[in-house]
Amino acid sequence: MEYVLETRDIVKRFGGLTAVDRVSIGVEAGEVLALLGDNGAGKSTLIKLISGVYRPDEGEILMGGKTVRIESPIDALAAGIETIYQDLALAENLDVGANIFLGRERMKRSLGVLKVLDDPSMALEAQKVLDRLDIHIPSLKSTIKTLSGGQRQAVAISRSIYWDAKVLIMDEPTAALGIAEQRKVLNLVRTLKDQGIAIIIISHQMYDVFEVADRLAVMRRGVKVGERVVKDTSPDEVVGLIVGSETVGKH
Amino acid sequence: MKKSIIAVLAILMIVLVAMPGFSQAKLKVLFMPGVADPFYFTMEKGIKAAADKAGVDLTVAEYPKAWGPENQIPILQATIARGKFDLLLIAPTSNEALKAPLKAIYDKGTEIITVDTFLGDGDYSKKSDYNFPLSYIGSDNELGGKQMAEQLAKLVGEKGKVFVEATNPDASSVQGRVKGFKAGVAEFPKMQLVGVEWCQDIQQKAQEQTLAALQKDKDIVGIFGLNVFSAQGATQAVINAGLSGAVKMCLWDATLDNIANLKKGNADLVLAQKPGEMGALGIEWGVKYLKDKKNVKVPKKVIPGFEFFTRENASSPAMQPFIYQ
Amino acid sequence: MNTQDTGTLPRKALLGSGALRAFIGGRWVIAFLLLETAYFCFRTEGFANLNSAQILLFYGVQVFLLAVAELFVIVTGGIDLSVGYVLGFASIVSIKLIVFLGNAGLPAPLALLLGGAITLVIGLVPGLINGWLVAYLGVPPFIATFSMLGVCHGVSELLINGIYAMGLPQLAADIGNGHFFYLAPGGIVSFFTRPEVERGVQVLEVIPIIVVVTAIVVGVFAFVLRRSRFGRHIYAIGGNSDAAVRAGIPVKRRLLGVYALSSFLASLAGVVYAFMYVSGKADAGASILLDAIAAVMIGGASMFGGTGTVGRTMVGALIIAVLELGLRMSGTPTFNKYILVGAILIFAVVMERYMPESRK
Amino acid sequence: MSDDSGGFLATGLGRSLANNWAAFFLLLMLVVFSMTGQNFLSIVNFQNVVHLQTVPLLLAAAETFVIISGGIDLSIGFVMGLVSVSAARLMQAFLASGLPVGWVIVLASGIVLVGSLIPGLINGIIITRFKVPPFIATMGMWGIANGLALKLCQGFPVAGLPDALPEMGNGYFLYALPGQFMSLFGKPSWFPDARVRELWRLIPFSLPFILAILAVLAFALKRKRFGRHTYAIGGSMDAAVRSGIDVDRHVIKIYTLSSFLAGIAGVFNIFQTGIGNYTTFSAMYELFAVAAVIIGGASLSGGKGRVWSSAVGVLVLAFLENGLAISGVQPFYRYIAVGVLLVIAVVIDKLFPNLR
Repeated sequence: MEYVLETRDIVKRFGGLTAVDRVSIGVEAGEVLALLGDNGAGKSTLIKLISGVYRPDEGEILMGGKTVRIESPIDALAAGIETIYQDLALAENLDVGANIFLGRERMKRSLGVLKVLDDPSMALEAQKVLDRLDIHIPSLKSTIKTLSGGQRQAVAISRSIYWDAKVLIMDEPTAALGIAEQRKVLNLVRTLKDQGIAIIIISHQMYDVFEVADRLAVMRRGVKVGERVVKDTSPDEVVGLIVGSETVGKH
Repeated sequence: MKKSIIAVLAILMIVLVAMPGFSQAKLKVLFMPGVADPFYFTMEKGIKAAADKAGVDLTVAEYPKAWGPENQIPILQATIARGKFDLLLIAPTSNEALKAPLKAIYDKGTEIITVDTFLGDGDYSKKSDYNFPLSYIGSDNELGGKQMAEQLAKLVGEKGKVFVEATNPDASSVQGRVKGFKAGVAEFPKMQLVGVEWCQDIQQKAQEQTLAALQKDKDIVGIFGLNVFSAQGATQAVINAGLSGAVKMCLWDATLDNIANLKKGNADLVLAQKPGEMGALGIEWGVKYLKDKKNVKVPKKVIPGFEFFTRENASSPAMQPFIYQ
Repeated sequence: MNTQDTGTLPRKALLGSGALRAFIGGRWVIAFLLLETAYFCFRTEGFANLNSAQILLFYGVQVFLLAVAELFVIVTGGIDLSVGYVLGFASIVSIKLIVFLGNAGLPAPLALLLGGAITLVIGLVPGLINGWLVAYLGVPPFIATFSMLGVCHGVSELLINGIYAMGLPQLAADIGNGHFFYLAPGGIVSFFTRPEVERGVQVLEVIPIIVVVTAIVVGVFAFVLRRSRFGRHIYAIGGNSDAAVRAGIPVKRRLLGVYALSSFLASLAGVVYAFMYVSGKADAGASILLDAIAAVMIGGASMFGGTGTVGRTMVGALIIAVLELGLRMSGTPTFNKYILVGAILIFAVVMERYMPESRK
Repeated sequence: MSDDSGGFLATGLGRSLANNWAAFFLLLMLVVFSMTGQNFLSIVNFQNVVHLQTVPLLLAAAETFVIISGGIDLSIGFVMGLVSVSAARLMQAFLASGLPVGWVIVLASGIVLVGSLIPGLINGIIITRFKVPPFIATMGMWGIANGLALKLCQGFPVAGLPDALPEMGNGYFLYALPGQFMSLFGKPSWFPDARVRELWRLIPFSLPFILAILAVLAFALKRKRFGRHTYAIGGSMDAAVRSGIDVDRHVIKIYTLSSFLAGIAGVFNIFQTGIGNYTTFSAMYELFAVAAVIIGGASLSGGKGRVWSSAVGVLVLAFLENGLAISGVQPFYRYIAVGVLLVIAVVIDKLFPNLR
């Protein structure tokens, strides 16, 4: 099957340090790829390259087999790549609808001339997408500040989905959540997968990975050191890859 | 939210008619000072004494915290709104900005006397859009500046470098003093004005600037300190530099501090305006006119003149009333 | 800017349930204003009438405009210390321009219009520089705008060389101090110009022209903040600037816009100053900067950005204005005003912390 | 902001240049002004500048601690005015009650210095207990202190204080005529006024006074736990809390110290001028103190700054003003120069983020 998103030999350097060194990964539609690695392995940098926060020094990014230029977050969004960062990137002072439409607000004409924010229609659309994902939030009028961690995560995910993401990148989606909320989020990931979205998850939680991921890629010191199909591997082997221990590293 | 705001505005804007509280027989007088400083505090004292004597009902408006029409006019309007006044004594903080509001107050029937500062060019005897006040009672700042130059020239033997420490360049009275002083110095060919600095009513700044000037021109022989803060700061700078006595100091405004420095030998001449007398004259002429509008003719300009404090007369009882306190 | 606050609040039930707290949090400012107004109405002779209300609004216009300017900047999490001196700068520039245009042979109305308009354009410059420093060079807003304060002060004084800027045509004063209509006894109504009546006859003046102009401008900016995409974006920037970047909002351009807008409003206040006081000077707005910031804060905006509305900022400004007028008319010494404003300011922020509104 | 850690910055010279650019700039300024301004380069001028900067130095030191902790204190300028006026009022009262002059001065100064702890204490409590941002809390105190000061002095600088005050405040250790005589603590009484310009006066009392205070503060900041905690709080509030620092208590201490230093400045102000001064509106002492601290290399986001660097920041501003004045530059250009300088300071700080 063809990759929806693919990186080829992508490189990013900071001064003398090579944070990402000729990494190639790819993810298919309806597939969950887990990206693993210790702190400082280069996962976050790789994600930021894909989502346009950084520009690669070498290599290329492909969408549906064609090279795309991603030089800013807007380019990435335009290409259908949505990223949910660990901090969720929600404006806590705004309500759910405003957040889902942040940066891409819906406008309407008032009195025939003035273009104004169309809050009612944004709220309506927000409700639709929340329903689609089976998420319940007491009041769409309440600001993000008043929501729980899981609800926030759900809002962040809804935002990505609303914009017809082809690829969804999630950075530590379950960190800092209670057990029940973790479950909900993982269920949500499955729902998304069933809807044919390609998903990349960064996680430290081995349980999550084996629960939802189809494949996994491991990075160490900027280099991709291994790639496995989840059902053919074990947590022990993966940990070995992550820490780079010799005994389990040979496969 | 919105409704509440509208409610507030409604309360403020609509109805509630003023209580017509001006039926007393006593004349009502309002004093509107220029800025909170010893000069106007002293003026208030003179006004109070004269008002008691004349048996009029005096209101003193809040003192503006800084010089300028944007500070004074709102206070004036707020105070005027308390009721109708028969006479207004005011030191306008701008000779342009006060024209319109004062004309409106005049049109409502209040007589106006400007004290210390004036409208337009201060000449109310000719036809103009600002000739409605009864009179201008105050110092001639330009003349005062000129006289200071002449006195300073005498003190330094009519030769050498002199310096002016001034305050806020945006005030017309200050400009008048500087202009007069410059003209005065120009009359002595061997004297040279080496600089004018503006301390913005910050004494510390006046001190720094004067010290820098003394450093730039080590042979400065005389300094004119142009208002309370500039004079006090400049004097302190000369003391700091150890040049008391060697640099002649002419100070404008007879504050306690300036007089004390005069007695100690740190200053040589202090000009006292007569704020108390200005105020008292304002009350006297105003009341006289109000009591007999037909027959009393108020002079359009009253200039009480200055008093000069020197070390010799500083302690004499006759001079004590001229100290601001 | 101030990071000393990142800890969470002690969520003790200070006053019952969260809902009650949120209810009070949203409304105490208005209640306070009503009570304050009522207090002065009963206590101070002459306070409760149309004239006083007009004085309150008329002499408040500069504070209202600067408060809106400051609100926009504060919503993004910044601060603009330069507005006071931008006001002064604009008052001088407008007069210089109008006098120049008048001398060049333009009729007065045209000179006023053109001079005012050009000033507003020039007035964008300090803001654009502020915005450039803050957004593109990463200079903290406090420093960038304090520097601009100094620069505007210096340039202003150089322009006037230490003397008032003066010489506006009479028309300027007529507009600046004019009212929409006047009622004289005997049913005489006159629009825009005061009717010629005998001295001493009371003429009722209704609604200063400048208050209407200010109200319109404030209304427009309330709309911009609440209903436009630009407004939504600056809330987002103040709420979470990282999120705003990642959502594809052009944060730097928006910041540039916000500071330019702040400076524009300050210049407008300066032009209004010139018309009201027919003179211009460097420190014309220096003493109201803090009133403006205080109004925004009392209105419930957060120093850290992301919250605040024009409506509540106006309520904050009115609280200060009513207090000032009330004290003045009761003959209470002014010094109390500073103490009271200081205390209200702190109180307001404490209230905001303990009883935050659930909505923005 | 910048990612490269190599190049010029890596060299020792580059590093120390960027680290202490304000000091280098100060030196450069001294050199330039020595050429452009006649009489700029002289012991007397330098002494004068430093003497007159005693108050700004104290305020900048106060602001240094606050800014390192990530806060800001806008109230110090008016706290200084309030302290100065209250001290003067107290002195008047004590003098009237017939106390000997020495006691009057000591007692009044002592009382107001203790009193000067109060505004800071209140600031600190409001900031920590009620979670009010420092900017607002101290702005409120700004208004309150200003109102109280004006109330106390009724808008008059308070005069009629003992002559001993300005004599002490403006005295020098050494008076000398080179090659002829030297005298300590005072001008010889026989020395004729006419020759006063030839007299050398060296080491103002204020110099060791301010040096001692700055040294103590610098020591406390650099070597004591108090200073370490201050940096920790400014660097990361969370980390400070988690590592067991009683952050609230410490923040209260910092604001109290800040207001106490403003109190010292207020008392010194009386010694320097001989009268009790309220702070005028246009003075903006607190803003210039913040500016000096920033020029000295501190950052408004906290965690960075040094007492001596802030002192250098004060001197940069002072010599800029002094040098331009002596070089005969029209006064109004100086406001502009200060503004531009301040921006340069921050931009330099941004370009070299990994310093200190």
